Amino acid sequence: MRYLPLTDTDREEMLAKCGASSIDDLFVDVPEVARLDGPIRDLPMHASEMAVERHMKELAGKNLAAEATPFFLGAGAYRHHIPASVDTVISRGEFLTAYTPYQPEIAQGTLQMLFEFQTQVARLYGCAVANASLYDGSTACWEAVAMATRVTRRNRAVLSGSLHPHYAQVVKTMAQFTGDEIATAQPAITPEPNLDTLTSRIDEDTACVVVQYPDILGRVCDLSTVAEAAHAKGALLVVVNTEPVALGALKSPGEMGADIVVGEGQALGVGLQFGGPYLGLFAVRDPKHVRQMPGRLCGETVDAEGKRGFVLTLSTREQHIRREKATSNICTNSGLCALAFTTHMTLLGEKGLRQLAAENHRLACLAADRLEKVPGVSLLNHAFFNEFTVMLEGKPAREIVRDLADRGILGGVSLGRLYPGVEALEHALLVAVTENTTEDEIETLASELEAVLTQETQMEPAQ
Amino acid sequence: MRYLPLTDTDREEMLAKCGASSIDDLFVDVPEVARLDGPIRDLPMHASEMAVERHMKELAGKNLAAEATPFFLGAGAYRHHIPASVDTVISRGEFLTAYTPYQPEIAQGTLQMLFEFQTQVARLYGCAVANASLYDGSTACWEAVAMATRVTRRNRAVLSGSLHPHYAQVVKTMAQFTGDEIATAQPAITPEPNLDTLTSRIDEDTACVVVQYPDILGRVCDLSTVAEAAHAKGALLVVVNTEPVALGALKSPGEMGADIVVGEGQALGVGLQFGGPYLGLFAVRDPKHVRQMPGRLCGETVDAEGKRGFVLTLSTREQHIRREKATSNICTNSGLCALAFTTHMTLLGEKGLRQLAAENHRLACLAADRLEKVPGVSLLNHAFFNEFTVMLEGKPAREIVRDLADRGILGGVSLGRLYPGVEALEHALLVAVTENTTEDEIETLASELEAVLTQETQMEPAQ
Amino acid sequence: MNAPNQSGWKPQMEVADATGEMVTTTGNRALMLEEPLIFEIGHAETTGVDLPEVDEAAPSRLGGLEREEPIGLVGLTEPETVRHYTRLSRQNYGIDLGFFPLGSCTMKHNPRLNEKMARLPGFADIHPLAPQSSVQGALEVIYQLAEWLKTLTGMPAVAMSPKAGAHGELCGILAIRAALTAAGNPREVVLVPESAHGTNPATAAFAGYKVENIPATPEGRVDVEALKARLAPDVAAVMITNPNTCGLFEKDFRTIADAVHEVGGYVYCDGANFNAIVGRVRPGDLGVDAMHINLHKTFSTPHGGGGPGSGPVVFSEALQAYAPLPFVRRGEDGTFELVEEETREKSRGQTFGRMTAFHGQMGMFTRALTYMLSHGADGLKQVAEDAVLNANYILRSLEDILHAPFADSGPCMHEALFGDKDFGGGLSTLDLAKGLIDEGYHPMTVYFPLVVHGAMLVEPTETESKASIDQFITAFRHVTERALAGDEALKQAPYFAPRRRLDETAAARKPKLAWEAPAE
Amino acid sequence: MNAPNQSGWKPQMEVADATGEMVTTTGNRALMLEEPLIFEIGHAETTGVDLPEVDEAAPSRLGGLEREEPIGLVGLTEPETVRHYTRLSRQNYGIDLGFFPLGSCTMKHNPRLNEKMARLPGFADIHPLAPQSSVQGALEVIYQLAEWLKTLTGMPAVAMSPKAGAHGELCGILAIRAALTAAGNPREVVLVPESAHGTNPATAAFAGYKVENIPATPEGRVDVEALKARLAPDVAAVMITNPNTCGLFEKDFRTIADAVHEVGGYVYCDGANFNAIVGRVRPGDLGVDAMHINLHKTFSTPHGGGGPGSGPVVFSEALQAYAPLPFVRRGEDGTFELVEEETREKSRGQTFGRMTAFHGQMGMFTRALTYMLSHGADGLKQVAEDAVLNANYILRSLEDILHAPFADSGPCMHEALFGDKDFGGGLSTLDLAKGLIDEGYHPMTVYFPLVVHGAMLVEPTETESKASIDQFITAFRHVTERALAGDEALKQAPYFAPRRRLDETAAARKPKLAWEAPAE
Ligand SMILES: Cc1ncc(COP(=O)(O)O)c(C=O)c1O
Ligand SMILES: Cc1ncc(COP(=O)(O)O)c(C=O)c1O
Repeated sequence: MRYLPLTDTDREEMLAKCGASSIDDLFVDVPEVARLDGPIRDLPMHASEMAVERHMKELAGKNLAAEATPFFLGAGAYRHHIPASVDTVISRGEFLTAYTPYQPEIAQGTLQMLFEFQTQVARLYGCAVANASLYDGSTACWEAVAMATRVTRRNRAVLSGSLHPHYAQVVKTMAQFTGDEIATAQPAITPEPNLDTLTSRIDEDTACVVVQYPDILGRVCDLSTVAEAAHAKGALLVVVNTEPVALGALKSPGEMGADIVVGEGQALGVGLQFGGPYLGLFAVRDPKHVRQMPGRLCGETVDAEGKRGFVLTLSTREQHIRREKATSNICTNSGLCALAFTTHMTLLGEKGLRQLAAENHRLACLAADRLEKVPGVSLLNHAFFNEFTVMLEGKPAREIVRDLADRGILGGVSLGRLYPGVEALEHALLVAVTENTTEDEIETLASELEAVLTQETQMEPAQ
Repeated sequence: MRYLPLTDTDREEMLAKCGASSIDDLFVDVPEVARLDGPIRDLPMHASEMAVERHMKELAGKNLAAEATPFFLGAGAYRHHIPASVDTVISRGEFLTAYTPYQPEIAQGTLQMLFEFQTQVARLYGCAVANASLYDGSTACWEAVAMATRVTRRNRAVLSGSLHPHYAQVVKTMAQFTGDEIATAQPAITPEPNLDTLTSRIDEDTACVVVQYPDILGRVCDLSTVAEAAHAKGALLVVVNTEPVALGALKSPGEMGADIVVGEGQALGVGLQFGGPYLGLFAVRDPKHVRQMPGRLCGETVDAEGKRGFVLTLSTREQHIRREKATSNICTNSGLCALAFTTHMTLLGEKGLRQLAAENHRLACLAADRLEKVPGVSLLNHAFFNEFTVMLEGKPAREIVRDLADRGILGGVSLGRLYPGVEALEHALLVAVTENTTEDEIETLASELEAVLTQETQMEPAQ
Repeated sequence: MNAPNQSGWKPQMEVADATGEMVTTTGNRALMLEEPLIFEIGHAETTGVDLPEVDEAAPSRLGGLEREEPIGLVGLTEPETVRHYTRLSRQNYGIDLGFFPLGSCTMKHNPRLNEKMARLPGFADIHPLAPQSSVQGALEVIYQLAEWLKTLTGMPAVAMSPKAGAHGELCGILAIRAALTAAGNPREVVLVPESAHGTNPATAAFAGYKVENIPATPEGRVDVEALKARLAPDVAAVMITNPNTCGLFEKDFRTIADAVHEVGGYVYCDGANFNAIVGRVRPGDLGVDAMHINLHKTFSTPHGGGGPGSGPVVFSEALQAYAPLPFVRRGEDGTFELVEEETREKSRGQTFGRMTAFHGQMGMFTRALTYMLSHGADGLKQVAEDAVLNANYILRSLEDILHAPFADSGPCMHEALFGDKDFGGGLSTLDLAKGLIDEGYHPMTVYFPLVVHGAMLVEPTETESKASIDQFITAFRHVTERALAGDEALKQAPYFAPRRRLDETAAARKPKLAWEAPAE
Repeated sequence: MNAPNQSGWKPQMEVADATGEMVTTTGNRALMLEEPLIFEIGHAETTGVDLPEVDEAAPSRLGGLEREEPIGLVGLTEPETVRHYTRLSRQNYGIDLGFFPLGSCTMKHNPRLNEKMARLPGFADIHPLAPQSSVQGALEVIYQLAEWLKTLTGMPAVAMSPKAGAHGELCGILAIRAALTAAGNPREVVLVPESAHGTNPATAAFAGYKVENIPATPEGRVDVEALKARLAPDVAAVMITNPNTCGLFEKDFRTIADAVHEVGGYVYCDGANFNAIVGRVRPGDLGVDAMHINLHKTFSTPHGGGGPGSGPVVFSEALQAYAPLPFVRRGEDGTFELVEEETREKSRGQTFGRMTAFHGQMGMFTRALTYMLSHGADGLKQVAEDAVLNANYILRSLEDILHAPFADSGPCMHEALFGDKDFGGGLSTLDLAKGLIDEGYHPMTVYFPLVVHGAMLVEPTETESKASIDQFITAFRHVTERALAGDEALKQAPYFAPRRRLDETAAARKPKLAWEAPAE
C-alpha cells in the first residue's frame, strides 16, 4: 500500500511493545456484534494510481467542462479567469497540509495571509472588520441573521424577495428550529426591485432586513433608503453579495449603510467546482459588533522579542471555548479558499479589480443589447453588473436551456429551476457574462437562442 | 505588465540616481546602426494570461495525446505512468527556481538529491560512480566515446550496428570535427545480434566499442564476450541503455563488464515531452576513471561544525575551471529531470522497479504472442524486454503506421523512418509496450493491424 | 498611489536572532525570511494581471451606483505575489514538513493523486446549476461516494451537502428534531459528555436544545448508569463521540443506544474519530441514528490551514425521510438525477430543508472518492489498524515518564492521551508543546479534552513510518524530561521558530483585525 | 531487507545550533529541518507504488539474462517521499524565496502560466517519433518559436535542437567549421577574450580548434587593435560575448565583425546576455554569424537547480545551409513538416549533421513561446530596459563603497561588476558572499569574470521591484562595510544557513560520490 509506511516487521515489533499478540488485541473493546471478520464486502480492493486515475478521468469525461463551450451561467457562482500562480500558491505543502493555526509561532504564514484577507474583504465590502471566512455565502447569510438576532435581541428577519432562493431556503431551514421568524416573499418581475414594499415589511420586532446586491435577477439599486428604514426601526441591514467582482465597479454595501455584509467569495481564485468548496465572506461595518461575530478572527500582536506577529483572537466567542454559548458552532472554515481568494485579489489589486469589473460590465452590456435584438427576447433589467434577466416568449426557460445544452451551449440559468412552481418566473432566463466570455460566444448564444425560439415547440426529455 | 514590478515613478527615481535623463542614455554604447526606434515590428504586443492560454491550448489541441489513444511507440522514448507526487516535488519553488548549487550552504536540497540520484544510477547500471546528469542519452553516448579516447589515448570507436541511429548520428557528427574515427554498420535483421562480427571489428587502435542494450530492435543478449574481446585489445566497452526500467529485470551492464555505461533516463519521472528535455545518465564501473568523467559530480563532505553536507566536487575537470582543457564543455545539465527521475525511483524502490519491469515484460510477451497471430506479421526477436520488432508483409511499415494513425492508433515506430533508404528495414515495425498498455489496447492493435494489412494497398498522403 | 509603498515600511529591519547575537540588517536568518504585509509593499496602481485599461467613456448601466471612492486595495505583480506567499508559506508547518500529531484532527498524508484528479476541468470547471445532462459524471461521483459511505458505516442513507463536521452535526441534530417534531414533540434536552468537542454543545444549542453534561467514569468512558438514570421523555438525543476524545472506544455504545431508543430519543455519533475504526467497525451495527464523517480527516482531503472540510451525515432508517436536500438518485436507465426542491415531491417528502446553496463540497468529494478507490476495502481496514497500532505504540513508549490517565483502561484507539502531572518549576503542557516546536514537530492537541489536566492528545495517524515515530518518541521523552526537571529554558521556547511566543492577551485586549496605514 | 533501515542511521542526532547553545535532540531547529538520505530511511521491500506482485512462474523471454543480484535500491511510500523531498527543498534557495542576483545567469521570475502550458497533455504526452500528422500543434510551436527568435535577432535561420547554451556554442562553431571546410580549409584558431565564459574555450577546443586569448582594454572591452593585429587566414572565428561578461556592451562589435569577415573568418556571439538587449537591439545588425540563446535565461524557462536548458542558435545567410537537422518547415498547404535525415535532401543539403536525438527541448519551447506571447514586442523591450535600469541603479548605489573597476566605462548593461579591493582583515569576496547568505540573499556570481580580482557580478534582472533592490542595496552596503572593516565574524559566515561553510578540499581529496552502507 503506497500510503502506508509500516512494514510487517515494524508491525510485529510495535505489537510486541504494546503487549499485543495480534492487531485484534487492540480492538478488544469493540463489542462482538460490531466486529467484522475480513474487509467489508461489496467494496473493491486497493488499486494502483494508474487504475484509479483511469476511473476518475472517465467520470470527468462525462461532464461538459465550461472551458469547452459558450458559457453563460451565474446565479451565485461565476466563472472568472484564475491566474496560474494562484494554484502555485495554494499547492504549497506548507499551506495545503497545515491545520488551523493553533500554534502561531509556526503558523505565521497562514495567519498573516488571513490578516491580509480580512483587510481586503473589509475594504471591498466597505466595512471595518471581516472574519477569517465561513463555509459559503448561504451559510454566511444565516450566520448574519443569527447575529442580528443576538445584537438586536429580536427574532424576526425580513428577507427580500430577490434574495437567492437557496440562501432563503437555508435561512428558513435553520430558523424553523431556533424559533426565529423569517418573513420571505417571491421576487417581483419588475425592471427595478420595489424597495417600498420591502421597507414596509420592517417593524419594531424586526432584527434585520436581508437584501441581495446585485440581486438574484441581476438588478442593482441604491440600498441607502433600506438602511435608513431599518435603522429607523432599530433593525440591522444585512446585505448579501454573490459576485465580489461587482464591487470593483459598484458602491460598497458599507457605503450604503449596511450593518452586516456577507457574501460568496468563489468568484475570485476558487472557481466553479460544481458548487463547492466555496468561500463565505462575513464583515461588519461597526467595530462594536465584533464580539458578536461568528467564526475565526486573526489579529495582530507582538512576540516575546517585540516582533510583529499574528494570532487567532477573541476566541471566547467560539465553540472550543464557549461551547453551548458560542456565537456559532463553526470550526473548520474555508481557509484554503480564503488563500486562493486573497492571492487572486493581490494579483488584481485596486487597478486590476476595477479593470476586471469594467470588462465584465462592458461585455454584459454588449450581450444584453445583442440578446434584446432576438425576436421573442426582452430584457428585464434597467441596471445590472455582469448578469441580467431576459424574458422569453413561448416555451418555459427551463426547456430552452435544455435545447441550448443539446446544441452544446450553456446559455444561462432558468429561474424556473430555482423557483419551482412559480408561474411568473417560468419564462425568465438569467444570463451571466464575464471576462471569460468572448464576443463570438455572445453572438453564438444570440443566434442559437433565436434558432431555438423559432423552432416549433416539441417535448424535451426530462432533464 | 504582470511580470514587471517597476512603476513609472520607480523608473524616474532610478534613472535620476543613474544620472540618466531617459532609458536611452543607458544604451548609448549601442552603435547607431543597431538601434531600433520602437518595439520590433511584425511581432504581436503583450497579451493577457487568458488570451495566451487560449492560444496555447489551441495548439495543444492539434496534437494527439498518447493518453487518448492505444499507444505503442518506443525507440528510445518510453511512456510510463508517472506518480502524481513526482510533479509535486519538481514544482517546489525551491527546486524549480534554484540555479546550479554554487553556494552549497543554501543548496543542500539540490545537492543531497543529486547524491542520492548518483547512487541510484550507479547501482542501476552496476557501476561505481555516476555523474549528476548530462543532456540526454545521445549526447551522453558521444561523451562516453570522447572519454574513452582520453582514457585509452586512441581515437577509433566501433559502434554496433544496432545502436540507436540518432545516437550514432550524434557521435559521427561530433567526431568529424575532432578527427576521431567512427566505425559504424547497419543493423542486421537477425533474431539475435551477431556479436562476432562486432568483436571482429575491434583492433589495437580501438578506444571503445559501443553497444546498445536492449538494442534498437529490442533485442537483448549477454555482452560479457564483447567486454572480454574489448579488454583483450585494451579497448573499453561502452554500453548504451535507453530504457532504465529494463534494468529492473535484466542483468546490469556493469555486471557484464561494461567500463562506461550511458543512457537515457526519460522513462522514469520525465515523460515523453515530444523528445525533450530528457535526462542523460553517465556512469563508470571503475572509480579510477572518475577524473576523466564529463559533467558535474556531487560529493559528500562536512561543514565547519562537522555536520555532513554535500558539494559539487572534482570541478577541475570542468569548463569553468579548466576552460579549453576541460573534459567537456557542458555547463547547464538536466538537474530538474534528475530530480524527477530520482523521485520516481525512490517511489519505486527495489521492489517497485522489479514489479514494474515484470509487468512491462508480461504485457510485451502478451503483445508479441498476439501480434504473431496476425497474418502477414512475424516476430523477429528471440529475446526482448518491453519492445520488439515485427516484420510486416506487403506495404512498407511507414505506410502501415500512417494507416493505423488514421484509425487513431499509434501502433509503433517504423524502422524505415529511422533508417531512410535502407531496404532491409522498410518492413520492420518496432512495437513498445509498458504498464500503461491495456490488454484491450493490444487486442485493438492486433485487429486493426490485421485490417490494415489485408486492405488492398492504396496511396497515402505524405506524412 | 505611486509612493514606494503606502505605509512608509522600510525594507530593512534590524533584528537580533534568538540568542541576541549575530544581527542581520534585514531581520532574515538565511532561509528563515521576514515578509512584510502586501499593504506595505503593494501599490494601488500595480497589478499582476493584464486587462484592458478602463474606458471611462464606455456606456454604464450600473444605475448610477459607480464606486467613486478608492477601495483601498493594493496589487503586486506575479513575481512579487509568488514570492510573497512562498515566503509566508515557509513560516508554516504542515504534514509535508514533518510529524503533525494533532489529536482529534487526523493529520494524515494528503495523496497527490487526489489533488490532480480534483483539478481535472471535468470536475473543477463545471457549474452547480448546469443542466444535469451535462454533468452526469459529477453526479456519479457524488452517488459513488455516497454508496461508499453507506457501506462503510452500514447505514441506509447519507446527506452529502454539509460543509464540515460541525455543519454535519447540525444536519444530524436538525433531522432528529424534525423527526421528533413530526412525532409531536421536539423535546428539550441533548445530553453531551464533558469530554465532547466544543462543536457538540454549540450545535445542540444552535438547534434550540438545552445541553446537559453526561458524566464520565474514571476510566474515561461515558458513565452508562448515570446516563440511563438521566434518560427521560424530555431527552431528544445523546451526542457521543466514538471512539471518544480520550482515545477510547465506548464499549457500551450499543447498550446506551438501546436505552436512548427506549425513551424515544435518538443517538447522534460524532464521527470525527472514524479513522480508528474505518473498515473494521460499522457504526450502523452500534445503533447510531446519525453520524457525520469528516472527509478532511478520515478520507484525507487537505486541511488547508483551516479548511475547507466536508461533513456528510449518514442516517438510520428512522431519520432517512428527514434528510436535507439535495441528493443524487440513480434512475432505472442508469442516469443520475439531482433531487432538489423542484423535484422533492419524488421523495424525502419530510425533508427538513436545505443546509447550503448547491450540493456540497464537490472538490472534496472527488478527492475522497479517489482516496477510497486507492485504498479499497482492504486498504481502509489497514488504515484503521495502523493508526491504532501507532497510537498504542506511542502510549506504551511514553507512559513510563508521562502521566497517562487512561493507560489502564485497555488499548487506546487512534490517539494517546497524556496529562501534565508532576511537571517541575511551574512548567505546563504549553511549555512542553513549545519545546517540541524547537525539536521540529508540530505539537499534539493541548488542553483538550477538558476532562484531563493539561491534556495532550497525540494522534499519529497511519501515514507515519516507525522511524518517524521513534524519532518523535525520543524527542518527546527528551522534552518531557526537561519539563519534569523544571528546565527554566523551556519557559522561553520556542527559540528557533519564525516567532517567539506571541502575546495573545494583548491581541484580545485591543483587537487589531485589519491593517491600517500608520499615521504620517 | 526489513531492518528499520539499512545503515543503522539513528533518527536522533544531537547537534548544537549556530551559536553552540540551545541543543535540540533531533538536530532540527523548528522549521529548519534535518533530513537523512533515502538509503538511511528506505527499505528494499518498501514501495510507493501499487503494482502486481512479481510472478516468478511467468514466462520470461529475457534470453536468460534475469537480474539475480540485489540492485541495491530502496523505496519510500508516498508520504515519506513527499516529506523527504519537501524537507530537502527547504534547504534550498530559489528565485521564489528572494533576490537571486547571480551574474550571467539571468535568474528572473518563472511565470507559472508557462509551467501550466508545458503540462498540457497535448504537449507533455506526445512522442517524438509520432506520425507528424498527429503532432501538428507541436511542430507549430517549434515553428512559431523559431520565427520569434529569428525576428528578435534579425537573423535568417535558427537551429532549435541544442540542449543548452554550451551545446549551442558547439552547434555554432561546428557550423562555422563545416562552412570553412566546405570552402577548403577548416583553419586552426579561435580567438576568445579572457573575460569569456569557460564554455567558450572549452567548446572551441572540443571542435578541434586551438584557443587564443584576445586581450581586453582597461575599460573592460575587447582590444580592437590587438584583435585586428592578430587576424589572419588561420583564424576560423572569434567568440565574443555581447553584452560582455563585464556587463558592458561591445561598442565596436560591428567593426570587429567586419574585420573578421575580411580575413574570411566568422563571428560567433555568445548570447547568454541577450536579456540586456532583447527587443532593443538585433544581433543580426551587428554582423553576427552565429549566436546561441539561452531560453533558460532570457526567456525564463526555469533553471531547475542546474537545468534543463535550451540553446537555440541563430545563423547568418553564410552559415544557414550548414545548420544541423532536424528543423521544421511550413508547407504551402499550411501543414508543418519536420525535416530529418529522411527528408534532408529537401534542403540544408550541407548540414553538418545532428546535435542530439529527436528535436530539442520541447518542454522549454512551450514555456518560452508562452513567455514571448505574454510579453509581446513591447513587453520584451521593457524587459531589456528594466533589466539594464536595475543593474545601473545597483552600480550607482554601491560604487561609492565598493570597487567598481569599469564604473567609468559608461553605463553597464544588465549586470554590475565589482571587485574586492580594500577589504580588511584578509577578508575576500567569498566572505562577503557568505555574509549575504545570512542576510537572506543568494550571492551574486563570484570570481567570474577572471579579469577582475575577486569579481562580484550582480545581475538583478527586470523582475525585481525597487523595494526589493533597495533592501538588497542596504544589506549589501552593510556587509561591505563589515568586509572593509575586516569584521572577523564574517570569516565564519554563514551562521543561519542549513549548513556552515563546507569543506570542499576534503570532498575533492578522497571523493565520496555515492552512498555506501557503513561497515557494521
Ligand atoms: C471530535 C470532533 N468533533 C467535531 C469536530 C468539528 O469538525 P469540523 O472542524 O470539520 O467542523 C472536530 C474537528 O476538530 C472534532 O475533532
Ligand atoms: C556567458 C555564458 N556563456 C555560456 C553559458 C553556458 O550556457 P549553458 O549553461 O546553458 O550551457 C553561460 C551560462 O552560465 C554563460 O553565462
